Amino acid sequence: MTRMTFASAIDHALETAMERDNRVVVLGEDVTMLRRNLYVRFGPKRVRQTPISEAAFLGAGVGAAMAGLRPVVEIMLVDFIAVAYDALLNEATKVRAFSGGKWSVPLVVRAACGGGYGDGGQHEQCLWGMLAGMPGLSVVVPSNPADAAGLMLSALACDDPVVFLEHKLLSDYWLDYLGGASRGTVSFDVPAEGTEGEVEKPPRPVPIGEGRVVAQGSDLSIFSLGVSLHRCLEALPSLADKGIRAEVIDLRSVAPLDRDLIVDSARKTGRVLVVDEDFIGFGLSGEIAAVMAEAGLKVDFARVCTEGVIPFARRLEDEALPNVRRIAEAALAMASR
Amino acid sequence: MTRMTFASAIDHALETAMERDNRVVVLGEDVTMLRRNLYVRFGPKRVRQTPISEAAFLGAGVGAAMAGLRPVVEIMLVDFIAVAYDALLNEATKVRAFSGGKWSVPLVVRAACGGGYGDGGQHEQCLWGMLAGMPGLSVVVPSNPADAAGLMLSALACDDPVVFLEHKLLSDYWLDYLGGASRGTVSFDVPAEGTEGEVEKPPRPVPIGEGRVVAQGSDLSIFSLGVSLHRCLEALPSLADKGIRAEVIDLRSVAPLDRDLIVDSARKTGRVLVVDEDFIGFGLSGEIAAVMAEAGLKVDFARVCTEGVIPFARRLEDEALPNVRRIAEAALAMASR
Amino acid sequence: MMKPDIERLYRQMARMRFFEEAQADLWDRGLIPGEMHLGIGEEAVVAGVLDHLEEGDALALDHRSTPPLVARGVDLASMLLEVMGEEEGLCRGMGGHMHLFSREHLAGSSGIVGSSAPLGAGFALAAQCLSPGAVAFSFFGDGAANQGLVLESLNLASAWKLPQVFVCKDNRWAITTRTRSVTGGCLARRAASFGMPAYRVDGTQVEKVWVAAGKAVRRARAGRGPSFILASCPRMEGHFLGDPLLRVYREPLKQTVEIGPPLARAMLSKPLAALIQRCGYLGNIGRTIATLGGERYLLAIDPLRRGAKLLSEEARARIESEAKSEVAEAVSRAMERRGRND
Amino acid sequence: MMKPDIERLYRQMARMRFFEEAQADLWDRGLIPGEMHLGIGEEAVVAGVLDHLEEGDALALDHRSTPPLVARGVDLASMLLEVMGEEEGLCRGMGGHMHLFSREHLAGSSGIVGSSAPLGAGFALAAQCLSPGAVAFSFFGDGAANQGLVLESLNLASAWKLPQVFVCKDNRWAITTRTRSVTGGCLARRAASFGMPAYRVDGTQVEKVWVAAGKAVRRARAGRGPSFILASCPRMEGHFLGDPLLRVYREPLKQTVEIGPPLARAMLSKPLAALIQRCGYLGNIGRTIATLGGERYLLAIDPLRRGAKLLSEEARARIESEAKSEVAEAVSRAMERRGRND
Ligand SMILES: Cc1ncc(C[n+]2csc(CCOP(=O)(O)OP(=O)(O)O)c2C)c(N)n1
Ligand SMILES: Cc1ncc(C[n+]2csc(CCOP(=O)(O)OP(=O)(O)O)c2C)c(N)n1
Ligand SMILES: [Mg+2]
Ligand SMILES: [Mg+2]
Repeated sequence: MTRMTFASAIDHALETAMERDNRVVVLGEDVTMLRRNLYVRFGPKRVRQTPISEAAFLGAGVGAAMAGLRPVVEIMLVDFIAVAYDALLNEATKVRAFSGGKWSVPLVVRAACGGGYGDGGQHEQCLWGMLAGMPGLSVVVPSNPADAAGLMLSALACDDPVVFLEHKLLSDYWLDYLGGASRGTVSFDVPAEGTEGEVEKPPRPVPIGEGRVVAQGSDLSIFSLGVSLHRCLEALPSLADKGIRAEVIDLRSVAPLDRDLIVDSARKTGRVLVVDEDFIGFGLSGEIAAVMAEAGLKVDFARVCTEGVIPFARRLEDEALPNVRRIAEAALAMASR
Repeated sequence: MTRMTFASAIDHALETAMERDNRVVVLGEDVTMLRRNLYVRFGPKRVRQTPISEAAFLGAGVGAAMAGLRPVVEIMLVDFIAVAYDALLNEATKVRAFSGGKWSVPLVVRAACGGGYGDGGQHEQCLWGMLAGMPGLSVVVPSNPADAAGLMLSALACDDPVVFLEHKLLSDYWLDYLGGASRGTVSFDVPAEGTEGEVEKPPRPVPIGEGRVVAQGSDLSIFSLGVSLHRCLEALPSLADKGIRAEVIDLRSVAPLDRDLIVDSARKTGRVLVVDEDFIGFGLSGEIAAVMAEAGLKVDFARVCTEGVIPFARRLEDEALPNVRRIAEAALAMASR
Repeated sequence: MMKPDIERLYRQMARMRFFEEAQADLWDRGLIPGEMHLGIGEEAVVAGVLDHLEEGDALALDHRSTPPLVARGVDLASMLLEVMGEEEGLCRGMGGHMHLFSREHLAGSSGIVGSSAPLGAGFALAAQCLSPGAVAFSFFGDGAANQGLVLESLNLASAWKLPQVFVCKDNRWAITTRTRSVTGGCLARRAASFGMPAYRVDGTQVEKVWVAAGKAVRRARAGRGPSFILASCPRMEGHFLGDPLLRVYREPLKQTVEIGPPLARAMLSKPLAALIQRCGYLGNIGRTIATLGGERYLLAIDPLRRGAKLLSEEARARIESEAKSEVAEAVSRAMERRGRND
Repeated sequence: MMKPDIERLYRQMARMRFFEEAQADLWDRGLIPGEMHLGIGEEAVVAGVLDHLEEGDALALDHRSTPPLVARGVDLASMLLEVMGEEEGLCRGMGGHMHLFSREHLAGSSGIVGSSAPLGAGFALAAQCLSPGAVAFSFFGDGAANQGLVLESLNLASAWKLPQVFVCKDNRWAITTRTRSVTGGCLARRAASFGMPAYRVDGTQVEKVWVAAGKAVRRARAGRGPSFILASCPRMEGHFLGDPLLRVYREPLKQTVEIGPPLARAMLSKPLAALIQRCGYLGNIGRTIATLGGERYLLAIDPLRRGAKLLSEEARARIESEAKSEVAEAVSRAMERRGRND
């Protein structure tokens, strides 16, 4: 076990995988600099700079994966996936079915996501719900270094496409680049538990589709992921003060969802709060409601999500993204019903 | 009132609007032929052929709408929106917020959707759930000529972007073009009620966000739209035989959802079946579950949707898309619980 | 200079043609659902290019994917079973004619216009990393050349010196749109501007295609990067089977009864102010149909007829009869299997 | 031939420069959150082009949108308030510096690289329909010229003869990537291949930009279609404020302490086989940083200095002092408003 930052845990997982398997390559804009440690070690053939042509190079990632490579294609910020959407929606996730199960696309799409540092509505989205809506696509969102490394290893081992999302508040270098953290005159509400932690060497794979109970409780289940998970944990003491013992679950994977874990916890507590930094409608929080309803569970339900375009102004942004106050209020309202 | 086909009702609405307001223009691939009646009447400046460059011309539609036109941009089949996704996700739906509410994008995106004629997994998707996941976007899916004309008029009158989806099984010319209906040796399960009907002249606008009760019932609520709605109606007699009186609601708009109508009906019947031709996960059916759960309703819930990549083979396709048998079985299972 | 083996090329062309005709027949009989885009008219382009293909090379195809797969040697009956939606089909009935995949042949296709370009770039990237000397071919149409997927891929391939050959089958149409009317500049010059050799060839002359493709393939195998081939060819069967435009041209009376009245209503709707202009617009539609039909029937140069002239009559007849029976055998094999399923 | 009004051009350049410096200062003080991309170095391009702008023309901008908006006459304080996230800002604090919109000026922007091209095409389409003679300007960078959005738009504008002027600000970099290393061919020839005039100009010489832009704008106003201007310019402040690459160049020691150890670990990790190659890769990184820093500090030609040479010392000083006080006044107005909100 070694202490690592969130970013270096991912680097470490990639390094481990690239060392073991020379079919693993990394493509993306500026990867020579962003992944300079990998570049220095593995060179320009395996860590390859792209033009700003996401549609072409993500599409090429699909072809390369079909033809034997295990590409990690970086889309810088997940917001930019919009210009390359076809490669996921109509190509990567369709090949297994179209080929009658004979061909698959072992592709990892890596992108940074999430807000909280004042970059505005085109750079701070999560979009994991929308992505999870494509049948055949796995979507993972780690909340700490060990999960980040473990999920990256599992993504690399998966024979089907996986989107790996890295929250910018957890990755120091993104905050430095995009938030201008180096100037020292700004500060961000960075969850310490998420940004640094113990990681095994080599990392232990975390299975895709498995959530984790982070805090046990019996009054209420809170399902969350990414940075929001830490906001939930921060809200626990104030809930405990009011005698409410909440169970907090880190979903870790959006697709596939850990249905059993969700249903078990919801059945136990009878109250479900989804805290999701992604947009509120037609996404993860809705799917969780459906999973429970399909399981025949009749529980109280509420959600704290992002409701519209993410505002640029820090004050507005803080209110728009799930924050501790909104979480605590929603949990309280629910528990006292 | 005049009898019209689904397709000519839309044409008629467009013609009415283009006559009233010369800012309304139609852009898209092959529109000179596809909309030849409009072309002959309004000419090439207002019915304008595009290159196969959806990203550019949908993006241009956004700019044109901002600068005073009321463009109807055609994306042929909604599946192809994937190559132009950015124009919706990061541009059209963001401008109102980004401009502090001072600027809006009165854009109509028109596309054909849906399956049932053997065109395979890249040409038969619905995708309305995914689209509805973008805050600020309205998505409408008419199931009959009067609604088609009325929703098109409302879309054209809306100051914000609206996606108008036209199911191919309801539009004769699409079935002719894509299904090869003219050869006479194939047949499709076309819902007669949807393809032809009475339309007012000029059409009466149908408000976006308003569903409609199509059949009254008290045992079970079925929420559906598009072609699936007709499949639900076809399933009613067999349910009635078993003494089950289902209420069938045509949602008509996916976004915004008619929450009141959904909640009222669900409260009344206590059982909800969502029949949705779109993919099952992270979309419309999930959102409906959440809407009810948020309203504090504890109802039985089931869904009949499309579960994965739509198969090409007609037999497999028939099973993959919601069909009468699956609907009846699900309703029966639920009602006898 | 090397010379093409005309017999071999002609055999491929004949195989593709007869296969497409068999598909057309099945489609007419309602055994193939949905759209069916044939590659009739493109045979010389496909044969001339793929004659250079070697084991290990990859194919990225568009919505007219059957001819290249026939040339590539994919089992014919399995393709027929696939487009009829049978379990024994190449893709177990899940793909259909726009989504044919054959892993063993490293061949994939897509119905999204332009997406064969990035797919081919990916195949080429894998070749560059894993099997230097192998080449990826991307086939697409003139209309696709305005799609960002293609344009970005031209740059990507050039920047990465990918072993990729872009083959643009220029039939001058994208469904009902004359490509010229929505395209700025010349496509060959456009491709060249991304930094790669671009060849314009008459795609009805298989031997000319063969020569250009040979240069492109040698360059790719040598690791010197991509090339672009712009090959003009006729569109003999319309955009897809049952193409409504061709129908109007073929059965003008019958179709006018259907299409005419709404058009007349549109012409004469109030206010009538712009009647003369409207006549002009109607004329445009008529002209488009006439051009399209005319190209189909009057001007189209059949690449097979051209190819046949390069052969002795005896050779032509022998090759055709062999190809015909190969296809016939595949059809009966497929129909038999299909029958067993019913 | 017409001559530019150098004083007017220089005034605009000075206004932009001082405004950007003011933004840099606010950013350093932590008053502007997130990224901040300045247009320092691009002033001559923007001034030379927008001098031809008339009322009713439209602007489609990228992530370096403040200089064109300054030149366009948008209220400076309202922009500062916006980038500080205040309710009184141009966009009520909802947009921020990458998403500045001014409806009255028909000006929009986007942080998605390349999307100013279709946005401008849409503005131009509306102009063509509703106000012939009006022109739309699209600004973007050399990196964006590889984005499908831009490439498709070049074709669209050409095919539709849109009154659009594409302005590519070629600073040779896209974040840390040398554009040349991921770009095939020459960008001007690329644009020309879509069927439009393409001008290459030295974008540090405002008068040259002015001449080329004049031709492009006259062509657009006359309804003869789009043009492309490729204007080279320096990137004086790195990609964004706090650019880590520039930091390494500026404070090599401090940064090496941070970045060095992981790099050394990567160099020396087992197996050590490829050590010499790894040295080479490390060298590449060093070279990139050195090139970038060198361009910034040694080779950069400041367009303002160049512009100043065309003026008398008196005029320069007067213009600068006016511009400076205009910006200073805007800053204090903005800070005062902001103070009231706290
Ligand atoms: C992205 C996308 N847009 C539109 C279509 C609909 N479409 C199918 S084929 C076609 C025309 C293609 O023209 P071209 O590339 O010249 O090929 P051709 O059919 O002439 O062989 C179009 C527009 C599609 N399949 N994908
Ligand atoms: C579609 C998309 N991909 C990537 C990015 C991230 N990004 C922001 S600016 C930039 C570089 C742009 O380079 P260039 O167009 O040359 O403009 P410059 O910054 O040099 O002015 C990149 C890659 C983005 N914003 N949008
Ligand atoms: Mg064509
Ligand atoms: Mg640049």
